[in-house]
Amino acid sequence: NYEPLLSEKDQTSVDVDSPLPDDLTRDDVTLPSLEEPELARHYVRLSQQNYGVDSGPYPLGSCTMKYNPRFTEDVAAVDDASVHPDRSGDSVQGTLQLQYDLQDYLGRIGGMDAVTLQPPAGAAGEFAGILLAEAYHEANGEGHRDEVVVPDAAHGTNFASAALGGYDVVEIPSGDDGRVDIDALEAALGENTAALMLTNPNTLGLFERNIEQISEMVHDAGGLLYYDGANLNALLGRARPGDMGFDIMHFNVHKTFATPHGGGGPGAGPVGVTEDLAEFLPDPHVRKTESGQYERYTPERSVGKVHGFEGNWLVLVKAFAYIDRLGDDGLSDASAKAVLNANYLAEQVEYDVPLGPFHHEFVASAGDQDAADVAKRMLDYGVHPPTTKWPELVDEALMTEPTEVETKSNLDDLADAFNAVAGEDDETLANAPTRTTARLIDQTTAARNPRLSWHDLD
Amino acid sequence: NYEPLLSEKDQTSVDVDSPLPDDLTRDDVTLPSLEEPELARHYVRLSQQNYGVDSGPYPLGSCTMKYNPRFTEDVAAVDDASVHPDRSGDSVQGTLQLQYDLQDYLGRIGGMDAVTLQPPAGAAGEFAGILLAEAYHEANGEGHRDEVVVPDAAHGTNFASAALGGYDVVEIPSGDDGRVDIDALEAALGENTAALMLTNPNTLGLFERNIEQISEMVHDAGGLLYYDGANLNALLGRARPGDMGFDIMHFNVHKTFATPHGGGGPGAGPVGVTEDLAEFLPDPHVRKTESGQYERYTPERSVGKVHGFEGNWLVLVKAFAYIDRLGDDGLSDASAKAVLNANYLAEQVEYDVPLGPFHHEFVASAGDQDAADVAKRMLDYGVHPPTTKWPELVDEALMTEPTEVETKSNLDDLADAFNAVAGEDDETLANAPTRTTARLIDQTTAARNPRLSWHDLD
Amino acid sequence: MSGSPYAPHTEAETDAMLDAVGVDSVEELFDIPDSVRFDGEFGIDAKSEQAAVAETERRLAKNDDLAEFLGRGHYEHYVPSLVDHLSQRSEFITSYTQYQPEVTQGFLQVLFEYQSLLVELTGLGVANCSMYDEATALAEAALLAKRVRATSGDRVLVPDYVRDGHVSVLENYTAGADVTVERYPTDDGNVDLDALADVADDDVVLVYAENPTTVGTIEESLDAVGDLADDHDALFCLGSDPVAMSVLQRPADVGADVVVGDASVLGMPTSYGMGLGVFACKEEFLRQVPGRLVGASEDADGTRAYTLTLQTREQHIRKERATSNICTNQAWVALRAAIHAASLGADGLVDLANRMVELPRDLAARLDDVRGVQAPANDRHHFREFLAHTDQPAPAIAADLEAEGFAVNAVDDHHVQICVTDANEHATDALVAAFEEVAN
Amino acid sequence: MSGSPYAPHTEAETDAMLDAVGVDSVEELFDIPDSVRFDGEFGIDAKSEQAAVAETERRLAKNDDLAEFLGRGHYEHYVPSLVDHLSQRSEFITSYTQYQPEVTQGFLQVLFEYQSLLVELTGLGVANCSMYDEATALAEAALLAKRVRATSGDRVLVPDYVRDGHVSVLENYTAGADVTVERYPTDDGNVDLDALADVADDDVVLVYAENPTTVGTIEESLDAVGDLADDHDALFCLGSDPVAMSVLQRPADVGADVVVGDASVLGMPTSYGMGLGVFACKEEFLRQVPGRLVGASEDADGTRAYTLTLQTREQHIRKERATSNICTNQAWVALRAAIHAASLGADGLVDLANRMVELPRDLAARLDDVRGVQAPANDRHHFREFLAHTDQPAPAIAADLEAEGFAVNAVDDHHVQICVTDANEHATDALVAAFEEVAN
Repeated sequence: NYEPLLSEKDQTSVDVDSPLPDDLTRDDVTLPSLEEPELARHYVRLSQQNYGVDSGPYPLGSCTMKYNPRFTEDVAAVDDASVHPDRSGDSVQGTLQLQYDLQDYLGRIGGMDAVTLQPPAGAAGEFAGILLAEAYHEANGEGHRDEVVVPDAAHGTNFASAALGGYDVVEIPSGDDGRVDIDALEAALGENTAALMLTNPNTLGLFERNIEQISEMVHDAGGLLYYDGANLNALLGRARPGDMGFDIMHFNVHKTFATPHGGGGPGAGPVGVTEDLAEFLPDPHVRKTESGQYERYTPERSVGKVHGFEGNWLVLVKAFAYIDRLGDDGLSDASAKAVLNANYLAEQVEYDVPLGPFHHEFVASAGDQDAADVAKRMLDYGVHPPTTKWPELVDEALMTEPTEVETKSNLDDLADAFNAVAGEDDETLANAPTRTTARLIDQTTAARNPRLSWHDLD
Repeated sequence: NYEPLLSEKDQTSVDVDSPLPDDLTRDDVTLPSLEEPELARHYVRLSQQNYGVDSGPYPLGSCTMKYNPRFTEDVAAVDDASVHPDRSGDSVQGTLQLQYDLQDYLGRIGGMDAVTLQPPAGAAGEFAGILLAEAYHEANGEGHRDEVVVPDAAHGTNFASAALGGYDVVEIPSGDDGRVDIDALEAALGENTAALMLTNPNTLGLFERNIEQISEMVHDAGGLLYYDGANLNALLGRARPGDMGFDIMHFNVHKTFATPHGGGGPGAGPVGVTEDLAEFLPDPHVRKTESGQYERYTPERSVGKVHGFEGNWLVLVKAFAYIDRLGDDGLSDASAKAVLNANYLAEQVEYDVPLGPFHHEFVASAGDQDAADVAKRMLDYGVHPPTTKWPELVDEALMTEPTEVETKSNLDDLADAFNAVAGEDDETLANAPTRTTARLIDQTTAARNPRLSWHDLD
Repeated sequence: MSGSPYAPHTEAETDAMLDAVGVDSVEELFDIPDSVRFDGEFGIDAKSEQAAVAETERRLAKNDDLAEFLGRGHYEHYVPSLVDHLSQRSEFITSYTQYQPEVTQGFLQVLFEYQSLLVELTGLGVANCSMYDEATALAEAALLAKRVRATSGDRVLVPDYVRDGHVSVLENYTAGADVTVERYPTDDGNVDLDALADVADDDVVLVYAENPTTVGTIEESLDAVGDLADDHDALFCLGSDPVAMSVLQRPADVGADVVVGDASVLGMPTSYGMGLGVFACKEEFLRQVPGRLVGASEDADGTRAYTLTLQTREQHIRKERATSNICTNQAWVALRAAIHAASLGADGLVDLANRMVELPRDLAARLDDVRGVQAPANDRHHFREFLAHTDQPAPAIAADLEAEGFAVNAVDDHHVQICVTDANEHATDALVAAFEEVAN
Repeated sequence: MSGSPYAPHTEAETDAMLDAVGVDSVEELFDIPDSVRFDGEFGIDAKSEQAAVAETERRLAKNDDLAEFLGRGHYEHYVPSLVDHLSQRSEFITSYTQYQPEVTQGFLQVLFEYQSLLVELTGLGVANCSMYDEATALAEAALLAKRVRATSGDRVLVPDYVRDGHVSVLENYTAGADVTVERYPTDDGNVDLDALADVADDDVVLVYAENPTTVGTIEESLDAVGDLADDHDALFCLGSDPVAMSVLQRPADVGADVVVGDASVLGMPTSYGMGLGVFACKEEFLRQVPGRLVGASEDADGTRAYTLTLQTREQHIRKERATSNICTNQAWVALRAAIHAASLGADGLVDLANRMVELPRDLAARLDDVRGVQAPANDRHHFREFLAHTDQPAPAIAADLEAEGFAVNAVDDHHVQICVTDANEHATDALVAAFEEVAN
């Protein structure tokens, strides 16, 4: 099954002969130079060695691997979507209207007053949110606030985004029920608190029932409440971050609104804020004039830019089309079925599933088995395994998010895979996978002797 | 690996409730009704159980399985290509121009005076040619000619198309050199001869060196010479049927001009004729007026129609784009490399390869092995096998056409597959294939107990 | 650029291969007498992909952008995006006929499912993988009738509403079998049963009717047509399509022996008439069916597997005694139709078909309100399309509408035919407005 | 329609699942206090796929159809059809980060090949899988410099030709690390070495320059910039792109420690600024690299296999001590760029780059002949684009050209910037003619 590297098929050295003076050019360049038939085969074969949502269940917790409807690819591919960011606003009214309408849709869905589309990914959205919080405090003469509070079960990006903004991260432990420990939060909050970053439902799939109290505590301390939108698929039409007291939130359109994950990206991470924070939004923002035109403008106290241009525009087009197709009913049903699927699957899985009740995902415990080995063995059953060993609150965690797209029958099959592995011995697990394109891959050698390009190979 | 039938995943019965009176409607309809995520997976998985040119070598003799450049799909997909055949000529000048220009290109490539694009496949082209020959003889008061001569090695469609036209087929044996036996031809020709149908190079890959003599003989007998274009990929820029004396020819655009074979079609089978036959071409034909407009017209003594509308139009668009991209140089090079590849591979294969010299394909003999078993075993080596057991002139024939798209390295690998199988015993062959999606499939049961829809399954 | 961009040999490789073959140049391999060697040029310039795309699109862009209300055998419904994305997958589009079923299970299963769809919709026992289009499928039906009929006979009867072009195809295909094609009259867009009874005799091998008809009417007495054919030991062939069949009377229930039609109403955009010939018939005619058939079987492991079957009917084995000369067919179009049908599901198909009853009814009513227009011209139920009588000459109306941006069919001096589906529904208001302008 | 078309449960299935879970309705599963329950509506109507497509396209169609001669960091080259067809394959586009390498070898190998392309073009030892775009990649370079520099320091120097927006991103990303971004002067579109030397000191952690620059000039003394950075123990970061790097001086040869840029020049159409951030650096900085890295390894059978590696640098493991907060990146854009580069091959890349030298040279010469225009404004070699001096106010020229159907960038009172590539080359004649109309 091994498909050779392009460089193993051909390496062509070309002496650079250019209209430029020699001292401004390189001598040569060496790259594979294959004709189209061989290239088509190369990438077709490689694609067949890759598991995607269209291959089968992909219950990777926290990643919301939904089906990506293909019509959104078509609308993103129309010529009119392909314009240059330096075009005058007058000449791209279509693009500006779509931006405006998507800002509006997201505002309604999140219960926020204003939304920027610029952040190119969820983590970039978090960072934009941190910048907004900082600008807000600075503007209020509270520039001394230098701490961001983050629960221990939060996504790694929360910590990293706060740190990127120059904040000290104050990590608080979760309570026994897997939710925010109110006492720990109380202890962590103070005059230096800039914000609390929270996911709700959290990474265990649990709703933070005390969200109103939390909101009051954070606001009383003078901090802002930030919503990590990674798990928004659990709440559509049932609750809105804005209504829970969040001041800033990001949306992961590649999760909640089914834009493709593309092997790791691109996503898009729009950020919504309450009215108080709108004047700080990134530059440019889009508004509608009284005459019904759309125009870009720089918010009065804008934090500036978080992306060189306008973010991952074509991804945003796909998200708009998805939201517009589903509408209220579809979005609400998506959450309903996502939550039902997670709960149903949790019932069928024989591994211990502590805590609950769950929304869109649950975290099972592999118990005496190594969760990473469980995952490898699940590959042999033809499904993608859950996220493993995280959050650490659950021993040997198997963080499972089936999303709304799986049928009951698929969930039953998936449960069978879990349960089959649950009954297997450690040796079987350690030798897995055996039925995949590649057998178990040696991670240690990869890291100890990094070979990161074909130049590094013999 | 078994992917269930759609009907095994779901069967939904719907009572038909319609705005029509009940007596004009059916009672119910029962069909699988799955949502898009499951459908996407179904067809993605099925596609992965299918071997195509993009999977690897596909040296299926006589089928010219070339690489299909994808840009031709894009031009066939533009909105302007999608018009209704009942549109007025004035309103579809673009379509008419493309038709006209493709008629012109094909005429130049084949050395013919006029070309119709209407036949939707090669066999349909043959049949159109038969109709043209009949109309021609009829018009010349020679309606009594009721025989079509066909060499034994010809494609099965030649026989069937002549028979469909109501002709008696006179089959002539090939000579020992694999070419037309001049004496047998002489004996077959006579006052009832309507036409000789010939492939050149023939199905053994051999050029009919006596083509001029053959042409003279057929024409002297009052018959017409028909060229089966299946093997035209061997001659581009080297020889033209029109120059060899052929009166009628068809083109297989899905072979010579790389439009995709699509799992069995659609193809397109344009037919070229000499000036004498142009007035009989199917209705409508496209011409250019003195003012530079394009118009449809009915040729004076048209045979009428061979397709309800204008044939497989979108396939023709792809063929035009391919020809236009390659131009003289590319087309000529395609033939050069196709012929080189066939000759090179013939050298590397250890099976006996009688006859020669070859053009675009060669026929090896599996000797003591069963050619069909050889093919099954080749599947285990990850390649598509050649056409087998045909033409019957060669014992246990392996009719092999690598086309121009294979690299030397691919040909070497392909030869290795041939040669590995050549060294294997009958039992290994009889048990093959073992590494494919399905193992050897029971043909006898399929034919004896036909189950042709999911309604026939238990 | 020189050479084909899709012939991957480097010069070194070419040289090595020539060496191995034992010649100095590729030209030596062409065993062609000098006297027939071509030393001219085609005069076609090689182009980059970018230029080739631009050249083709430049030509096509000369087509006027009209809202089409054209039907008469070639229709457009909205094609779900999934159809394009899945049918364009390399493994499907770059493969050929499934001569090696062990590595082509995917396409075989799709074709088996396509056959099953047609078996369900027609109620007949057998459906093949495809013919080219409705016209050639009808021709093959006539030839099958000629072959299977107990006694000799040479007449095929088709209603007068059938397109001239389709009749021409039918005549061309059947002339070799000495079949005569005759048209029989209709009454207000339906078969005129009395007239048909008058012309029918025991020399008839096949009676054809359509539902819906080429003029958009729904036939109301098909069972009587079937009975009449049966009385003369003739086959009854019904023309329809998979959308219509999902609500109209099931062909088997009205006595159809063969069903033909065009299934490209599913899966394809308007494509200048590119088709997907439906061919379904009673199981008793199985061994006389033209074209390819996929059957279920088992592989050596006992797993369900699919394969082309009953190939002895076909030209590559039976040659001049084959049931048809067809080889390359419309498999990929069948794949697209199958995906479209699967996307719709049972409910979606029925809903779509019901809209195809409502849309022409509503549009006809609106046009009937336009001065100078009476619609529908036939007092029948309609499917997708209808005739409208125009007081002004129909060709002038059609020309005027074209100038306004609409394409309709002028079928005779005072009738235009209007086809409306989900694909052009959005333009009906504008069409009615244009009629107001041009019709009186 | 009710419900999501992509949530496949039948009512019966839903009921069975509710039973299994032990609740009567899905709503019971939402563990949300009433006080924060949302009982309103978004006010977004559900639509068919057909209607949703139409609604999005209707909006976008309001964009004017202009021939764009815009560049300044976002460029378009003709993208081979193969890129679309292959990158749209389900297995690629519907997968995510390769946390399970055993079933994602395909994408990993593509990313490994993408990294290799950049290693070849930059001459540096390490390239990552992608950053978001050039601006964020530059910001990450500054942060890396801050981390790896032997002594403390907080100044980052960027040339004055860099876009304001890019500088804003850089400032935002580095403010948290107490870095100050300062601009240094240029001379006729190239780094002013003397001016740079004047402002450089040992407090500088990174010196940035571009080749080609944002204004299209080719830098002529990059090695001196590299030396100057080196003298102050600062890192030298070069901005470029894969097309330019295939002919311009190899970054490693001019002393670049880090290369950033936007590789979406390959594989992507104009996309409103959507990017593909290049990040390559010397091997010595490997453990400080931001973002994902794919490495070669072996599987249990000893077969070559690929995997994400050195993940302990990343946020999901290292949290606030990660080298970057990036998680979701631009992998699919990298796939597209890799396919485009492979389609071009070495020759094709060099040819394309050479045209990017010739096209602006030729267009500038033609515009220079237009009364009221002097082009190029800089006495330098150019790549893709150039500044032209206009006697009339540049904003008025740009507005007038827009009315004529062309988009150009007015960069100050009397300079417009013109970008010309293989994608808009066909419109240059018309552009020159339009300049003749509006420039004097």
